[in-house]
Amino acid sequence: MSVAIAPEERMARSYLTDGYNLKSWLLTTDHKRIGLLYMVSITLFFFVGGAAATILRLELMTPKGDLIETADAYNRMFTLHGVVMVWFFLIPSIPAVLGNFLVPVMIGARDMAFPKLNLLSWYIFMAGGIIVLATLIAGGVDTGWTFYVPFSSMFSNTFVVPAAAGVFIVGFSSILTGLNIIVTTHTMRCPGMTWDRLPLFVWAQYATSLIMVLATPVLAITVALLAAERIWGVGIFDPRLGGDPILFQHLFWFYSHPAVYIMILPGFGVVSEIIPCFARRPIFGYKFMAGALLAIAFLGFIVWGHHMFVSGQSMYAGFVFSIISFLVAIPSGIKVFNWTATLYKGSIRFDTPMLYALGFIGLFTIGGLTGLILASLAVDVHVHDTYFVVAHFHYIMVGGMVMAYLGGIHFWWPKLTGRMYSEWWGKLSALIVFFGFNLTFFPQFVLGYLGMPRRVYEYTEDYQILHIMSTLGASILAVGYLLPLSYLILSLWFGKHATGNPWSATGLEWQTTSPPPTHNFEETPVVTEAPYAYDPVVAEAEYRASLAEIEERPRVNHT
Amino acid sequence: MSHTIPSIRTYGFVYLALMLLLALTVGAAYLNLGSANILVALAIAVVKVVLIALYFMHLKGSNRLAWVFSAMGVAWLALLIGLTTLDFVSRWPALPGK
Amino acid sequence: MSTTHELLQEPPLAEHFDDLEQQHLSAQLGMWIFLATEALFFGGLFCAYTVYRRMHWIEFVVASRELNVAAGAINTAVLLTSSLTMALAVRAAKLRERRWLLIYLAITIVFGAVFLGIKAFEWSEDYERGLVPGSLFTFPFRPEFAGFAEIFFLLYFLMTGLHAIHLIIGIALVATVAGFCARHQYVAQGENLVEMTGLYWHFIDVIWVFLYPLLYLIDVHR
Amino acid sequence: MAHLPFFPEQASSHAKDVDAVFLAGMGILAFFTALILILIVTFLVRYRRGTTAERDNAPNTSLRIELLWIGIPLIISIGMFAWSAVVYYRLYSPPADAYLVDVVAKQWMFYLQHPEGKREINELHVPLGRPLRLRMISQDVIHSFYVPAFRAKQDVLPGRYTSLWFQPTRVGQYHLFCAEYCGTNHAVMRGTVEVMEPADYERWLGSGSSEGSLARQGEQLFQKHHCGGCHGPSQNVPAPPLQGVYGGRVPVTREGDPSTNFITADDRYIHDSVRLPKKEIVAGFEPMMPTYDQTELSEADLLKLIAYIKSIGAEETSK
Repeated sequence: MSVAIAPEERMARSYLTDGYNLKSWLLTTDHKRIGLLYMVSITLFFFVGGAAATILRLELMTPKGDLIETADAYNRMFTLHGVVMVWFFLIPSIPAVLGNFLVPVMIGARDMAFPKLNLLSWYIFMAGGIIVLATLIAGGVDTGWTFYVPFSSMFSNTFVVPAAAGVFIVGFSSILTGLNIIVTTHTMRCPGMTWDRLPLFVWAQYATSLIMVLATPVLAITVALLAAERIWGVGIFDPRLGGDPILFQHLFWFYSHPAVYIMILPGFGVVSEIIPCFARRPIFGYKFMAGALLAIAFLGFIVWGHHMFVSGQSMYAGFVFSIISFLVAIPSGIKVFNWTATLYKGSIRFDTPMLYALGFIGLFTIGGLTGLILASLAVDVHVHDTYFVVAHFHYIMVGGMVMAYLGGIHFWWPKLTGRMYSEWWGKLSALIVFFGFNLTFFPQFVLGYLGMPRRVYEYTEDYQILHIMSTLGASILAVGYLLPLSYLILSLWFGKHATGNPWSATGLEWQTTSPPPTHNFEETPVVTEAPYAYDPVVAEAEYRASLAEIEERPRVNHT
Repeated sequence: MSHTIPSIRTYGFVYLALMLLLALTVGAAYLNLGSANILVALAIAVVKVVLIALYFMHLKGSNRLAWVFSAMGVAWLALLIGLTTLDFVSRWPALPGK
Repeated sequence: MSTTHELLQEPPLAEHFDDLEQQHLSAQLGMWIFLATEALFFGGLFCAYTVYRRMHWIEFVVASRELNVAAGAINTAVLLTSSLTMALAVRAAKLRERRWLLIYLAITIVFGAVFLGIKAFEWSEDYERGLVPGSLFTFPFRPEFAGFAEIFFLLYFLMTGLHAIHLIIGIALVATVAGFCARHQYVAQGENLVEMTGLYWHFIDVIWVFLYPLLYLIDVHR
Repeated sequence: MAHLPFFPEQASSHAKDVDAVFLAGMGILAFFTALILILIVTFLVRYRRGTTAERDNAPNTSLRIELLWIGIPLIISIGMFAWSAVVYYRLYSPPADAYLVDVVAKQWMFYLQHPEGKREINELHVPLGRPLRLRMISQDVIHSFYVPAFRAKQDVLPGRYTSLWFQPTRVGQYHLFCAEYCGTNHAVMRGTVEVMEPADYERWLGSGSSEGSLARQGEQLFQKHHCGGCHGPSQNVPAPPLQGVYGGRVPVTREGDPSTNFITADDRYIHDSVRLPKKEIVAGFEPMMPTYDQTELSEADLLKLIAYIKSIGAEETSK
């Protein structure tokens, strides 16, 4: 069904070849190019944060601080890891890269609702990024990515205000991306694309954008108040003046817990696209899956108190936040069960995106259920601020989000670049990432329950064995992440040319050529049927036919 | 556009209503209603805001999506303030431990 | 004004929209979502205000009494009037009356400036009376409440300061839109611009409608 | 310190309950992860491309199954919540007769003082079996008093008392950590909690120099800061008498608020009366008390004063 044009000729008319000079890239309002601009910048930030992570892990191999002599340098290193990874990789990654690129194409639109705002969002992201990188190079911040008061406002003598300014600015970038995606989804769907025919990826981007738009402003005001307190020395959170540091924590976590759902919801969207395509089965319970996305987006806003069970928050507020945190697990459970049910009676292929998606389901289940253990009040008292929490959120962010991001990049790579990546290398790196990840973070659950606190560069000797296992895993994970970087870049020149629909998937983005032309479609498509119209029986018949066809072909010795 | 354009007279009436409500706000503040003072002041402010939103901001004739998003802004604000004050309010029952 | 030389002609419809209605709805939705983010941006301060008002009730009462209630009332009236003229400007834009549009926009800017003037006067008065939080804060009237009253004045200056910044941005926005409409022939985008600037202006007025009673009229009847 | 590779020592009364909740949670995790794993692996093997499994009319949606995996997790969640909330509530309500030790956290060390006047830094000696309540406050940033073996942790806040209680049930030395990031040397802000037989504990208590009990040191401070000038019998300036005030109900008026409401004179009230004297003024008195910030009266000394006021409260309960 894909448009049969010669690959070279198709490349000539795609959005990539629509102007080569720097100006055509830096002043583009084409949502696809902005998606690529974001991909390059967040990959840069990912490896900055990743380098910091490897140094942290190497340092923690020994109980005494020896790789990084001073505690202060270690504190600045883990703050760098936190700030860069949270705001400059995890939050923008799928919404700004895959979301920007795919949402208009998936709903049959020519571009985002506000193309100029979309470009402005990338410039704001880079402005915030440069400020934060400059601060980190000039000396960094030693408050941790949470900037807890009164340490960050009165006792830390590092560059807290510039870092706060960088975070303040980058917040607006995700507000603009969110606003763009919401308005595009509402007003620019092509004829026939009703809400119950929207691909679940678009549903996930829509739910994520709601959170981005409604949570980020509170981060902006919190960080602004912190900067005001440091600049004018007048404390809105200063206990001496009657202020309350707990209020800072409330305002900070009102943003930061929804932020972790900004990170994971797009991952759900990507997996909900990959699993049906490679199992050749329509998604199980489409309405429940879309409803679960919106339920998580809403419930995510009223659970932030579970970060503060032992911080002096009242006991009754603890009860309320704990019960709601338990309720958030229900929609996540629906999603995992529905993905599993989609595999039933399918015709399953094990390409790289599928490996990443299956890895995501497993690791997200462990991450999610340890979240439940953390939400139970009694256990949280013991494991709060220990490595158990570190392991929990890395299972969700690295095990869930990064695996889904890599799966999505591999699944849509032919659409983004018109080239196919090498399947063998893809599968190998997926397995390395899965193995390396588990070896890194599973020991940290045990460390956490043994009571090792977070953010320490020295620890008592009896924890050392687990730290060595974790560092070993981290080095494997580092290799696992460098592999895709290399073979994906190489595929830009040496990869086979991709057809319009290499996976024979059913989304609108697979009906146009890959890479798509500047305005996505020759003529605006009309949608007639429900999404995910896959049929495993047909897939089996085609597979058997292709096997038979390979048998009859005469033995030609390939050069 | 989709909806009729209100006449200058309606805008005039809305403006007068707003001015009266302003006078009411200041007047009510000088009455000693005890703890009800804040509720009265907020109620009048809400009426003024609804008037501005309906007429001046054209919520009246516009797409119900605009209603949804304006309501969500206010609802999320209520979530933030509500649950935060829940903590500060329920902090003082003198449990021996606290 | 610019009737002499030929007005610039701009395609009414941006190329990625299908029709004017879709473009207007997108602009309106985008603006309302942006206003929701602004509401939550101020929301952080309203949350701090609510919490501290409950924790330090007496200090808020005593400190609020030092504010100039009359100036606040006049300011509210000025801002409401500017909202009226802004609404009339949007109406004129829709009816394609360019002259009236530019007149109303000019009046709105003037009222905005008057508001900032009164605000600046109030702040300078507070400055002399030693009410600016920080090292200069003395609160001479009831020195025993100096500690917590500083939190009230910090919230007062943060809220009104943030509001004033938004008002300055609003005035700049209205000025540029007036410039755009003066030079350009009437197109849907021109009207959209005026309508969206109007929404932003009314939002600033809405914030002040809440700020005034919360800051100035806490417990004035005593 | 022989212990299971996965659990720290269970050295406090409620450690077992916390471990039970944790094990239940891990059990649920293991069950669901195994369930998902087995289902996925069987589906992958049975329905991989090229197998001759029967694939037609697979269901796309079914309300019954969806409600099934909404209902069951809901019930489990509510059960887990209720059980952990009960254990949490017990953690937050110490027995009335708990032995009281004061903890003052400052940047990068815990300073502890016993009622008998003994002072320790990063060390806490407690007798076996006696419930112990810690009254904690910080002099600078937020710290967190964390003893993994007791499964007990509570942030220590500047400007407000927080408390934590546990009942040691096993003799030995256990780690004491600061769990909330508090600056450069957060990692070395560590210590040990030693649970001793009651006999050894008495001997330890007796040893070392002792400047008398906390209450007596409080009395010396009371004289040193001339508190007696106003609060004592000489009364050259009218100030509320402090005899028998601790724990009682104090009528407090707040300016601008006609009604007088009663508050209990607990640690928080005395701490705030010293640090922020104008906050709650005793009915019938002028707001004349000077404020004492941390330079004039350190948190540790303030805790001694509270112990002293508590002691004179107990003697004369005639009021």
